[in-house]
Amino acid sequence: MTYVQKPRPALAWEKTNSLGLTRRDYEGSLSTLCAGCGHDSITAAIVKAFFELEVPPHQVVKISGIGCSSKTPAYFLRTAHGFNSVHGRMPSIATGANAANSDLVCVGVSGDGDSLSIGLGQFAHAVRRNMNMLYIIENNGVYGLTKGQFSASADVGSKAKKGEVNQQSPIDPMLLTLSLGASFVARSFSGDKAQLVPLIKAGIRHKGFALIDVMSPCVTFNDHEDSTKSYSYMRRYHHPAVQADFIAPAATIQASGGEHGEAIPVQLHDGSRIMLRKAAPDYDPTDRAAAFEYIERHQRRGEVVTGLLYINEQRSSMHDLAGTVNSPLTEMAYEKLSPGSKTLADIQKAYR
Amino acid sequence: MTYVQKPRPALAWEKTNSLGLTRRDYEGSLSTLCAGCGHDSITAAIVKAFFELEVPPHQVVKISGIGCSSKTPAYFLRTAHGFNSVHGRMPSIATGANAANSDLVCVGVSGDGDSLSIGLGQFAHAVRRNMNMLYIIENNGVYGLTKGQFSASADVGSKAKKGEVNQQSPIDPMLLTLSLGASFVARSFSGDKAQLVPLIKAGIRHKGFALIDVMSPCVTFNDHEDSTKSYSYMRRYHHPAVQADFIAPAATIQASGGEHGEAIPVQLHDGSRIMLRKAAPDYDPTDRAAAFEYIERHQRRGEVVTGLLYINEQRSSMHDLAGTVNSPLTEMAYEKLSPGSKTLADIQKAYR
Amino acid sequence: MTEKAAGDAVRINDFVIKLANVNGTGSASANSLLMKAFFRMGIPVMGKNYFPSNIQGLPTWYEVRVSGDGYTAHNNRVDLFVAMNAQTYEQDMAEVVPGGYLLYDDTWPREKMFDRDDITLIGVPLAKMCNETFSGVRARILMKNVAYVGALAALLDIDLEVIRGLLNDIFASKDALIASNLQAIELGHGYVREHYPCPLPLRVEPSDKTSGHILIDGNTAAGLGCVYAGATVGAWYPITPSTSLMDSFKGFCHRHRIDEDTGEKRFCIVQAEDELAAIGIVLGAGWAGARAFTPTSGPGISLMSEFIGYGYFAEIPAVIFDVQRVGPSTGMPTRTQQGDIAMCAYASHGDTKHVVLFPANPEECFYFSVAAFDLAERLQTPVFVLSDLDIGMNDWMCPELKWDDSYKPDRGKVLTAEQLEEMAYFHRYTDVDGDGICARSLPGVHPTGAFFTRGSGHNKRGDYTENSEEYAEVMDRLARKSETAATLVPEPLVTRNSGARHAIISVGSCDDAVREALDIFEQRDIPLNYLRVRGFPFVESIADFIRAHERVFVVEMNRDGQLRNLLIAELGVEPSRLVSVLEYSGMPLAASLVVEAIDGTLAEGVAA
Amino acid sequence: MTEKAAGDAVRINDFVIKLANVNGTGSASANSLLMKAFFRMGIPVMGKNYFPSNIQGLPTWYEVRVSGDGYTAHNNRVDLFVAMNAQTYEQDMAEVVPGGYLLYDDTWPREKMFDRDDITLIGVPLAKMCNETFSGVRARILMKNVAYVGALAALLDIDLEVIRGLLNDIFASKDALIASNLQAIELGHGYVREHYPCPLPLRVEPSDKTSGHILIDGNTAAGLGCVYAGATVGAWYPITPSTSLMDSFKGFCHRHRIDEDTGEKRFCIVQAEDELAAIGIVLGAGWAGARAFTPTSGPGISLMSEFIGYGYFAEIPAVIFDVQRVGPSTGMPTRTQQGDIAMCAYASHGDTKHVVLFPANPEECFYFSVAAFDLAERLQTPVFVLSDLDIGMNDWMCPELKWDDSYKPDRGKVLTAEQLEEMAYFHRYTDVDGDGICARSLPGVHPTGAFFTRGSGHNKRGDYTENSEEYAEVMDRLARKSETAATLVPEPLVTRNSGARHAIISVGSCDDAVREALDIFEQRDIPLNYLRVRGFPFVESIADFIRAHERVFVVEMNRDGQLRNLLIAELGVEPSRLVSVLEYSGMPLAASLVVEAIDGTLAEGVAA
Ligand SMILES: Cc1ncc(C[n+]2csc(CCOP(=O)(O)OP(=O)(O)O)c2C)c(N)n1
Ligand SMILES: Cc1ncc(C[n+]2csc(CCOP(=O)(O)OP(=O)(O)O)c2C)c(N)n1
Ligand code: SF4
Ligand code: SF4
Ligand SMILES: [Mg+2]
Ligand SMILES: [Mg+2]
Repeated sequence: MTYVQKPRPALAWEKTNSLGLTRRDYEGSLSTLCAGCGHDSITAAIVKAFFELEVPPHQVVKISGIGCSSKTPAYFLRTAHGFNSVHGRMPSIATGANAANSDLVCVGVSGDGDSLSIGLGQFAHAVRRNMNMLYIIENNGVYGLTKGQFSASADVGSKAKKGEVNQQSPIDPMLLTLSLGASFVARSFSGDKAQLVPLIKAGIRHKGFALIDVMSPCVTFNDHEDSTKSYSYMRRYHHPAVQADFIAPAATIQASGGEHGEAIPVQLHDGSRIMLRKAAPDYDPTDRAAAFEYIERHQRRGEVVTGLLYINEQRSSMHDLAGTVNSPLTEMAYEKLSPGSKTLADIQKAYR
Repeated sequence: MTYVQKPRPALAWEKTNSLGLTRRDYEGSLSTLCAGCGHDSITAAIVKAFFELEVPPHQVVKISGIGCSSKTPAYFLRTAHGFNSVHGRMPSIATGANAANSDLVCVGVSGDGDSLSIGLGQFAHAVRRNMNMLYIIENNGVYGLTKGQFSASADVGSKAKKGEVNQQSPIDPMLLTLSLGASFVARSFSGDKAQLVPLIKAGIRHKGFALIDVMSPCVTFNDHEDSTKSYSYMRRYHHPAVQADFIAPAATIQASGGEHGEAIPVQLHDGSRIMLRKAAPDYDPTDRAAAFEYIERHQRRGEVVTGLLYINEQRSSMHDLAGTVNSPLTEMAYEKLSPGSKTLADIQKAYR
Repeated sequence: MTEKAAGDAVRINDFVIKLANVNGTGSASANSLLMKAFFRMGIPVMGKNYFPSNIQGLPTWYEVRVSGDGYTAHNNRVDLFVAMNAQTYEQDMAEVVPGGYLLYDDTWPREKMFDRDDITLIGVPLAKMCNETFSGVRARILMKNVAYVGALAALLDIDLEVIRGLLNDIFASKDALIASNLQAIELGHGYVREHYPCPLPLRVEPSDKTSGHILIDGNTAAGLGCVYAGATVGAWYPITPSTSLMDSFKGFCHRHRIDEDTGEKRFCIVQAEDELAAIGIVLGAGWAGARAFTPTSGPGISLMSEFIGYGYFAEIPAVIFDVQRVGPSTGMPTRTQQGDIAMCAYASHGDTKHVVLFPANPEECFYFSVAAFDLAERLQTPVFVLSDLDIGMNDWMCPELKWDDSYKPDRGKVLTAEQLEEMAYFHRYTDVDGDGICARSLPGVHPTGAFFTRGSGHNKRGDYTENSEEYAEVMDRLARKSETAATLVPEPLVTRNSGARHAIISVGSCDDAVREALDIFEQRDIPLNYLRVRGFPFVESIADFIRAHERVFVVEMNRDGQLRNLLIAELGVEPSRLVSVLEYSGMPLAASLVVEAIDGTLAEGVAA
Repeated sequence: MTEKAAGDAVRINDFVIKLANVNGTGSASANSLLMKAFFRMGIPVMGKNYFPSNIQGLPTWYEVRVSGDGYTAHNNRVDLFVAMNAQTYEQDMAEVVPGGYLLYDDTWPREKMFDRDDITLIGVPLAKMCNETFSGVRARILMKNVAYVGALAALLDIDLEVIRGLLNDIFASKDALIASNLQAIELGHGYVREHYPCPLPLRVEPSDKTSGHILIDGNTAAGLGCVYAGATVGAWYPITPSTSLMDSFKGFCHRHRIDEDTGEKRFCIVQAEDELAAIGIVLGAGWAGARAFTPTSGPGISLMSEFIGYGYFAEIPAVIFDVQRVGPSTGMPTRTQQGDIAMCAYASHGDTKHVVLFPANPEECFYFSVAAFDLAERLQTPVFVLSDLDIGMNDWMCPELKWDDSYKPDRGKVLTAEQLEEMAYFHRYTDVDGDGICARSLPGVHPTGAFFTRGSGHNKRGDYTENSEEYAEVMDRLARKSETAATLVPEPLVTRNSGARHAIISVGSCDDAVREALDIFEQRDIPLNYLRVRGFPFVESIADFIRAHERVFVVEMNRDGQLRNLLIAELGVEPSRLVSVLEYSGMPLAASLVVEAIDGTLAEGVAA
């Protein structure tokens, strides 16, 4: 039998979802981040997405590395297991949890330092395995928790608070994961919840590795004048290329072309759909090389292309490729795992 | 004063270069690799390139990780210092050696396991730093030294010797490093010395990170029928897009369009030039996104695009970005490093 | 052939053959055929492979010891050398004992070179015969190896029927292969019978000392143990000499863990991108509730250090096999050593202490790998199984493995959904019964079980803390858990000899040589007691054992006496009592080394 | 204000102030201003920062101890609490000694809450005054902190001139800033003078005990040491509490190592992608002939383990600073501990033993970092400088640093081009003079110097080997090199007291507390001797010292007695003689803990 979270008595004005849970049931403990930190907005978007998707919180696992960003899993889904691992190694923990129990909804939260410096290898290989998880990079161009050194996502010419100018070219998670054959490549901005929430929903429902790189300003160390990761810079150069609406399995499609071009439906494995609305008419989010070209071109102009930039629902996920049994390995009875004494005797005939 | 290698008395039939050295002076100890291993052909190409470039061997450092490929620095340039480091960490050793002594000509040799699995993070960050070195991946799709497991460059559907079929999508060093903003991205085939030798020369002379991914069949574990890294597969699907001729500073250009389109000269920092001859008329090796698109498109057809696929001589190398002094730090006199006792006393005034 | 001095003393079922080959020429299967032939004749046998860290073309050796008395340790004496590698003729010849034999391929005669007059040279034109008989380069090379087995069969009186039986089993129904192999056997056999007096004084006679036994290597046995323990997630990065452990697990799973109807796999093996990822995957899986493991060797443990400390502090079950090779650094990847004892005991920064099991042979590899999973879940911590190249990659004669079908995995204190449903709250790190072990909950089971796992400071409720008292409380409980662990790890094995004043303490693959040495001392009327350590943290009885002897020789295979240091530091015993006997050259331990070292010390003792 | 019991006993230049703040509110500079004011008045002072692993909004504390007698260890007694954080009012109040004082911001009065009747409450409306005086949120918050310094100045009789001087120095020519800070000082000062009898019985008087001294933190001093040692390559990955070491090196290099004409840098700092890369860069640079270093903390060392073993075996100079924080795992990154002693001594798989220096204060951080580079090159091996958060990040009072301009870096046995030119061949690992150290050559210098550096088995010529004897020969020489190292590391410091039967051995930042404890024991007529370990491998004289005492208390800051274990294992001394005194809560050691622990043991001794 499975147990579910008992709904708290909802206050009159609180909306509940079909599980009888309110949005507050999807929250976590109080944030200890700096007031105004972009990461807190992402936390709020995650809460909203899970609440609206009506996922039972305890069927989720929240995994992170180390950094201000990696602290945030404590601030959402109180009744989900959390795993604050070591710096840069969240992907391997997530891989293990997913290997053991494929039913768990796996959300990984990381920072640009955590994923693009120390964790680059694990990050790239999680993409390659296409393991089924939502992977969020809370990208602020600096190491927040160690007080503001440049990270590998810092743009050339971006200035640190103390005046130093970054000289090295950035590692862009979008270009990088396109090159690695990722199946769901998205970018957003912590200040744009309307864009972010549906992306999170789609990422959760995508069967495979769903990356959302969220520009998330660090108010303490990287929100000043000459930073390219500040609120003001992002407000100016945040360039949505494709908007994605998420539609739950039962819902009917609100087919509206929107202001920018026609809507393209993408069917997800569980029956839900994403409606893609192209903000940029020349953009094709199913063409890997074209996506690369578009992002790169705009990057050279200092623009940060956002949206669901690439999606490929055909790629098989880790367990599908491996041919693992459909139910969680953690629930497999021991009798189905042990070949037993007779088989052991048989096996040993070959060892004589 | 600098010391140079004393030429051995050359045999009558041996050609000598302007340093009075023969090709044998650029060789190393006897290879202990399997007979027919692709890596040995790459070794031979390196010997030829250095001999013809007339580089004094002892001004070169040869650095590698662990693997069959990483053993090969022992087999060339006997009188150069070698550093066979640990698995996947050659880039950091090279970075340190280059940081200390920018005059050294730095050649890194690695394998696909060494660079794309355990070493992916270091590899990517060496690209990002654009440190001045030639980086060769001897790519055979398997871990040769540990007896034939698939590496991260194995293609989907490629079959192992024992029958297992690779399911995971490959990490392609070309697409990967294009996404990382590499300044010199080349691919070749160990069986095509005519293509490989000029690429090696150009890579040595390129000021910055020069990557050559050399398809190098493992005769023992990955040269069978259904392998996509075998000699026969490569002979069939090796698809040269751009040929590069290397021209030493003094030489006059042999301007010949060749069969395929016109020749484009690229000026290197030391005055030498590369003449690019496009085998594919629609190919532009100075357009990053176009290169990505071309390689990716051919990859989907099973073709391995080779040649100098992308070059950007504008990017500054590590020391240029850092503003380090032009001469090797190892040669800096201690007097220029110590601020002396008077300064120490001054400094301490602020600590009261 | 003229028999040389001492060569005519008949030695039945008691000699050492060493074979020199070139690697990559398929000699391994021929050598294993030879070893198995002795085994099937009922004679205890040992076989050890000394191979290079290389794929093709370098020298490689194989040592076969035949011992009716059951001594299966490495032995520096070589009675008969099969010298198949011209590169090493000289050094090979030098190793033969006076009165011994050297067999070589005299297709290219080298009588001049083999100039020792105290050994007997046996030339057999293996290449010539095989070139004449077989076609194809590869076949000719392979068959040369089989042919020398035939020659040895004649020289040593190996039962040809046994060899035939083996070939039948090995090649199953591939009749052509069986035929050609038999042909090669007969080539060698026939030639030798014809040209040399057979058998040699050195020879075998059928016996009955191997029934109820198998020949198996430790990695195969350990992999099999993982299957029987119910492990479902394996993560690894290839590294010699641990690679075959995962090959074993994979192979057995493919045969016994695939759903017959659906073809679905009841296991998940992840070839990780490196060792840091491999241990991460194991911790993630263990945390989620699967039995998960990773096999590696020294360099892998170094890379895993950070995560191992996490596993200790956050209390996550994990099983780590360290199949030790020669360190430090890359060292000699194809040689054996016990150089990782200290590292595994205390791996990672800060105060840590890990559970380590020390199997001494493949049989224990099997049982200890099952025990390791039980302990990892019972103690909620990473558990090391510290084997070595010698155990892991060489075939050892072992009693047949047994399985008790009533075995149930010990999952330790895992709260079920039902239990959580009854609880008002759940505090992850509260020890209610004083054994230092707290209840844990698995993700996906029940909302009440949710908690936030972290490697940073936490209190007994599982909340983040930077409070000194709360932190220290958790650390003190972890120390208490170590004490519990000491009572749960496999107890030391003690062998007592009446009248013993001194004793030996040893560990792992030293066991065979130590037991042989004990017998030698006993024959010389010097009784010694013997304790073999099998688990860490140490149980207090080891201290008692040490204190009960005047001198305790600590026999181990590393330079720095790592086990000895650990005994002193952990048990507070007097260092002067403990005398190191060390072998760290990369070769397995031989009894003679132990005997000489102890003799030396005891002589000093008498003199002083 | 009514003075409470014992509050009227006058205490001059001998008390502890603790300040509670919210982090990210700029309190650090105010607290440092306070500390410096005492220092400039000539009174020995200690200041320790207890901050959270967080950027903004959590509780943080600062402890200032004023001690005319020069005791600068942490002290659990708090005489005056400045409670600026309402979240922690309750726990803060509880810490004040009976008769002590608590100053708080009574803009929002809390008389009810501060209900202890044995302490004196001092309310100052800091927020109110600052809000009235300053504009801008940030300025108001910052000035509140400065204002309480003004209040303290009045209460404790701190010379306002000194504070003015400090502000002038801090803000140099920024007159506006000086003015506003002074205004804030005067706000606090004026209010307190007006409302409370000033000064308190607790107060300061000018003294002359700080001349010739500076206030500096260990990371700054160590970074400066790297500059003076001639280090040119620094590689690092940020990690608390080591980050400021590289900041220091960078800062001093920017001021003193940039060519005035060309602007070229005579140093190269690489912010690596992680710690594995950082140590790789250091090894690559050291191999190429530069003096190179990396600062890190525990988790970094764990990650560097594989490469550290490489450095040991391939014999490459490297300097590694481990500024220890609380482990295991992520632990408490902003608390102090000595938990990495064991790891650093033996880091990496296989038999290894490393050179470790143990500075006890910032002064030694400076000198030992110079020594570390000399030793690394002399011994051709990685050298650890094992500092900790307390030394590294807190300002300590130290004698001024001195520099001898005749200093020449000891490059060790590096062959010049001229020497190589004379040589027929070069064998990298041949020890010609028996000290275990071989000559090395640098790349780019001379063709004869070329060799192939590797972590795999090599012989004394530097060639690859899998030969047992050749391998063992190199390992034995490395052991010999360790013996040489023991004679070269900083010798232990010994303090003797006549009539001492027992002794203390300690290490690193424990020093201050231990010396204070020694004085306390001496006053009680219990003379103790004291040895402070400053380098590993241990020199034999430490064993003699231990054997010369009945009981030796090993005082260190970790749970498992890592130094004690090391002493026993390495020196063969009798474990029963060595009694652990441990502080592992994350707080710096206090003399009282040492005194109580030793009292306890000695009392037992008497009873037994
Ligand atoms: C092995 C290791 N190295 C270094 C650190 C120190 N450290 C903690 S967080 C961090 C960087 C965090 O940056 P990012 O991932 O971008 O997160 P942010 O704080 O910016 O959200 C570093 C270097 C660590 N905890 N562990
Ligand atoms: C830390 C570590 N893990 C694993 C190994 C084992 N190992 C040696 S070489 C190798 C793979 C080599 O593959 P690649 O780089 O492709 O080289 P190739 O042999 O194919 O040329 C592995 C896994 C090792 N030496 N060190
Ligand atoms: S330091 Fe930056 S990233 Fe960290 S919590 Fe503060 S604003 Fe956010
Ligand atoms: S195993 Fe493969 S890669 Fe290694 S030497 Fe042989 S052919 Fe080359
Ligand atoms: Mg960041
Ligand atoms: Mg390879």
